Amino acid sequence: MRLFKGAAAAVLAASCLSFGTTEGRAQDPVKLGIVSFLTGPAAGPFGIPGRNAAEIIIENLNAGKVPAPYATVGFAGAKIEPKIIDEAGSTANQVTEFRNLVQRDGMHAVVGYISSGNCLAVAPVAEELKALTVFFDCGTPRIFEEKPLKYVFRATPHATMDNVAAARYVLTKIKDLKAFSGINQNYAWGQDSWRDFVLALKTLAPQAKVDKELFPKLFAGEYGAEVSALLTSNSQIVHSSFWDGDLESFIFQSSARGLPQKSTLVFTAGETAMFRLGSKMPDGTIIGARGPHGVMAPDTPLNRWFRQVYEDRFGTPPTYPSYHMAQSILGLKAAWEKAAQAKGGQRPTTDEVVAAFEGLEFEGPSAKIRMAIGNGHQGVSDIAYGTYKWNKAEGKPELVDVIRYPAECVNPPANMTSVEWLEKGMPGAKC
Amino acid sequence: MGAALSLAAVALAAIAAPFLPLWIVSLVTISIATGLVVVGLIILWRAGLVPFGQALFFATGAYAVALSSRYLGLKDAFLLVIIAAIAAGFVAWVVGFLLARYREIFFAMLSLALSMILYGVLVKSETLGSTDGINVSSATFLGFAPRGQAYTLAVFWLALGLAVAAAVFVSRYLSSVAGSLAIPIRDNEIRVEYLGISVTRLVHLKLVIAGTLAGVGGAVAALTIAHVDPAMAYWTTSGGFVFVTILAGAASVPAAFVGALVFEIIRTASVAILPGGWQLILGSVLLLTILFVPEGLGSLVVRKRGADKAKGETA
Amino acid sequence: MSDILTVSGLEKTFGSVVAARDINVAVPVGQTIGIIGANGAGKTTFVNMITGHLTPSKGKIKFEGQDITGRTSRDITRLGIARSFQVAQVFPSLTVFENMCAAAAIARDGGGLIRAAAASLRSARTLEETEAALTQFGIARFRDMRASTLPQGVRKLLDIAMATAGGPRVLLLDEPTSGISLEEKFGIMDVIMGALKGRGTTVLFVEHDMDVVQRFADRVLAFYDGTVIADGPPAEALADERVREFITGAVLHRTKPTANGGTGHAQG
Amino acid sequence: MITALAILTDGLVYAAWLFVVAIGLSLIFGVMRILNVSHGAFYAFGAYAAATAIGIWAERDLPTAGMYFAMAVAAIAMGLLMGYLLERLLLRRVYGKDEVVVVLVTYALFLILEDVLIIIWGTDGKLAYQPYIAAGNVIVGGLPLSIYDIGLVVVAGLLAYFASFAIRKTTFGRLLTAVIYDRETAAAFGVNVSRVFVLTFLVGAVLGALGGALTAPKISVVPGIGVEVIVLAFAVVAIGGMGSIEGALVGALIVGLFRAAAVHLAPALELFVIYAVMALVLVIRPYGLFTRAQPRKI
Repeated sequence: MRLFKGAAAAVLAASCLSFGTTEGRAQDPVKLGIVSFLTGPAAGPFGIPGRNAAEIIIENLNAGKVPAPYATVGFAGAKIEPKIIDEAGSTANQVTEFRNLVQRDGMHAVVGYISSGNCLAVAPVAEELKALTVFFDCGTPRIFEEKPLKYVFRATPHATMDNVAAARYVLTKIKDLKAFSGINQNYAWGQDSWRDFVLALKTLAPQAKVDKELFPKLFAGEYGAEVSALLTSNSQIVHSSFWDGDLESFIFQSSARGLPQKSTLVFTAGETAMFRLGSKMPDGTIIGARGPHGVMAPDTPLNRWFRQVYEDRFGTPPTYPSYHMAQSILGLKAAWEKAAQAKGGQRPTTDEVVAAFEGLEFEGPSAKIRMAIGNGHQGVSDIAYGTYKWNKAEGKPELVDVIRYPAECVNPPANMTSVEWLEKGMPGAKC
Repeated sequence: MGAALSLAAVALAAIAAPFLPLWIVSLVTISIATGLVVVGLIILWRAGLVPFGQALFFATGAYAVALSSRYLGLKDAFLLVIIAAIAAGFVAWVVGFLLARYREIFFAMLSLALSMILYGVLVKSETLGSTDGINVSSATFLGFAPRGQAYTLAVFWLALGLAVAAAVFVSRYLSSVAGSLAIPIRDNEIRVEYLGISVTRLVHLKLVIAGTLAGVGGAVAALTIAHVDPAMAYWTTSGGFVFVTILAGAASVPAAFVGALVFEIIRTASVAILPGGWQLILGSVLLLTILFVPEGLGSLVVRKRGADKAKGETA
Repeated sequence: MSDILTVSGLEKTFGSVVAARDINVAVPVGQTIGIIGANGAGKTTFVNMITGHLTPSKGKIKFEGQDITGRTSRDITRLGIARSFQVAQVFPSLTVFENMCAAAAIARDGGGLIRAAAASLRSARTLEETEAALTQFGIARFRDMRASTLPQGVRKLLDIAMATAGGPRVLLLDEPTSGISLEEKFGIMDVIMGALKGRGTTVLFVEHDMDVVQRFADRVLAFYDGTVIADGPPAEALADERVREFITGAVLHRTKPTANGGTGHAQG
Repeated sequence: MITALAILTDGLVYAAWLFVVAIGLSLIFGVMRILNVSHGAFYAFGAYAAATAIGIWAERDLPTAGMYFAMAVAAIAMGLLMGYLLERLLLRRVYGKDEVVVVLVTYALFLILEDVLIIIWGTDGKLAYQPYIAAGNVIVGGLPLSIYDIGLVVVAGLLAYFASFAIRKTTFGRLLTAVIYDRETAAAFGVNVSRVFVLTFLVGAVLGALGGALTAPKISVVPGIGVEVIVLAFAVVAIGGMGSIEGALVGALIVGLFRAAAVHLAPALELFVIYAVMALVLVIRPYGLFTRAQPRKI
């Protein structure tokens, strides 16, 4: 016992070194940790676009070149020093690396994480270290639903809205939905997406029955059996939260056997693939972008600028992970500067930034983000869905019949978890 | 002499911990978790058995902690570690009846298959968070409930204690009749049988000990990472353990922990140096170890060392 | 004199091959028996059945009155029947000392798994016994040589020494002098018998060299075609018609013993 | 009824794929006693090589027929190159070392090659769908099947046939059998074991690369496809019995059919049906279906 007491004392001494706080003089650079997949299968579709967005946003912020309302240099005049690390590797590695970022490298804030598992694992550590952390792409609703967090934020809306919106959009296309199937990767993301979609349809189209529920292994690559199963079913739509590699493989293997002619495909994360697939993405496919991102984003100056610099630098238009990264950093900037303002331009402490971030409203490149749920730590925004169309003339992909759903139409209210909300029949949804 | 040295190191670590930056402390704690598994691997390794599925027991221990704290509301770290040890030991005892009959690559393959089955089950079980896994709430230590940075230290000290206990126990075992028959088993099972002792049961015992240690390692990991997920049972995790065993060599028990620490340091360094290519560095290190520093490889690579070590054991 | 080992109606078939049939032998305590016969005559099969490496298809094996038919080799060893092998079964990467020490330790503390895990390998008694055995078998001066590097004869002696650990009451030696030059054979046998002297161990040894048999056996079992065709004092047995026709005749143009067919993969 | 048909066809297609992927692994293990983890890298590099070839082909829009040829050539070249380099620079240094140590060498190789792959081709997936789409589909018993998949089954069949033919009839095949059965004796009888090793490793590497190449058009070729393949191939080979062509074939069929059945009848089981089957088989036949356990020698 005394040993522990002694330890505790020693620790207090140590903690006076105050790891992971933003303290410093106003102009000192802000050390910003960026965590994203640089290797492995998730690097291509999410990790690299995320990192790319971080690069150009930070560069331009430091150069003060970002359009209003983000024209100020860096964070409240302080330049940003990014440190980018790979998210690949076990959860244990991620937790270790997060500690290293905060405690060894003294990052003032960390923006990152694509894998929901990593987000769930890092959150408690962020709390323990009192380290300001913004998750940019992970989708699980569980983060703020299990216990309230103080230092963790997520500007990007969680995955529930993707599937609720998908359900709503599907019904605008197919009025009399009788039977539907789903093929989702056999891991949390796939399972949650399918659950939310099914629950949403239970409310919106009670008559519709679930036909086939397929959960192939993550990165299975070979979907012959699944495609047959879907071909032998008679469902009008096939829901899938597949992404990148698996998504493209599934599209090839299903269209080669004429599945798209039989049932409408719904890809909640389809936007990342459409530029790569071009004419190979079947027309009429329903496509989501986990927000009103990419081609569905409104034509605002900020968005125009973002697409411009991104395409100039990387040759392809930014996909939704890029938007997620951009809006996460910009949200942090907004919070930071709000806190700084309150302090008369002085450098805010972590807790002050946290206070400013809670419930904040700010403009992302594609939509207004409101940190409305999860005690003001979880952002909600509008979301858009569209139908894919290959424009032969210009040889570029298009989304037609785009419908934009307001945040409160597809997100649970602050006082409910996603599942409760869906099971109760989405009370209070305003569309 | 080696023992004295290691004890000194342990004592130093224990005292120095509070004054070290915490990222180092938790780095060491995680290394100890790995080290505990590797100590178990050494026992099997000496008998020429290399499991590519030790993650099975590692994950069992980790989930045992996570579940009993989540659903049974058990919070005491010591209790949780014991539960984990028993759970993993039990699993090892059960699968042991099967595994103990296999040797060489077939042993490796079967253990891999078993761990992948657990992986599949965990991924399927959405109530356990599937691949996202579940968080482990902070444990208490005999009623004392440190928080924040004190907690990191508490877990570290616990891990250190467990490491010492494991090291002592295993060295004791390795110098016992059953323990020192490793090389005889590798050399000539028929002769062992005709001396009147069952090779299968000797191996089974080794499996249970190794499994239990892996479970304890998993428990430590769960406590320090505060999160468990199915990847803990994936074959690459097992691969990592074997990797460390190679690095450390089977010659000495403390080496296991040193090896684990070195491994963690190399890994985290590579991530810092070459974010896009840390596997490349890791792989090269493993390769170079095998090719040019076989001493690190303990007895398996060069028979001579096997024999010298055996002298240490039997003579 | 009471019988320590009795074998009745023993038979072993591998598919259609009959490796041993209708073997009936009673072995009195302390006797030294030479087993002769051409290759594939069933000698090793006989030894393998008694030591539990093979399960007889028919018949009974009794040791000190208790039925041991079909028991595992390790149980039988524990009961007190030890064996050596045609090709010495030692631990190649251990030294002579370590080999013997392991044998002695298992004999002492290998009884139960728990005990084996608790008892230290280097208990005083074990070390004593090891030293004693090495000296008795005259291999003490090789103590630090790795078994893989030993000369054939020494390896054979080590193999037998290990078998005698824990003082078995019956010892079966499968061709103790195979692969050893004629002039050495006697020397080796002298060592073995000398080491066993005064222990009252009952010894059965398979041997091809009739001079060796004549010199060391006080009874001979002659095997032919899987069964015993002659059983008695060397003089008688070797004088037997069929023995001379089938065995002693045959042994003249015998090359070094290889066994294939009936006796299974006799060469380790 | 149609489900039964589907299970059968899907099972066959998947089995064909597994066989092509696994046979190289099985061969290398059988002959060299090396459990070659880097086989996954052969697969991945083969896939990338083919994808690149197809890409070039498609840009120039050359005749589609040639595309199949191009991808095969690319894969074989890649296999030969890798096989030769790895064998020369690395494996021969560890011959004779403990089996498990060699496994770890290949594991290290695999880790390294995973990143080398990214350095060469980047993290973006490569698309090579042209051959797959071009092949089109036929309707069999109301079920549309991809002609490319059918082709895959044919290729696998031919491969199996020629492999077993080569093993039984050609001199090299006989040498292999000799080495597989008893390396020492073979060497004693003057078989140049190390030459046999080189050839075997090359063949194995080429087969691995071909497996990747044949898969490339069906998938988006992304980093990490190798990892998935390794364990699958292991399962197949373990079920069939290491180093046996028939074994690989039967193992592939078993896994393929079980998986297809699972997908259609009990999707919940799909994830671990393969490992369950593997464990089960190993319990009943410790050394796989087509390996006779060596009798214990005394």
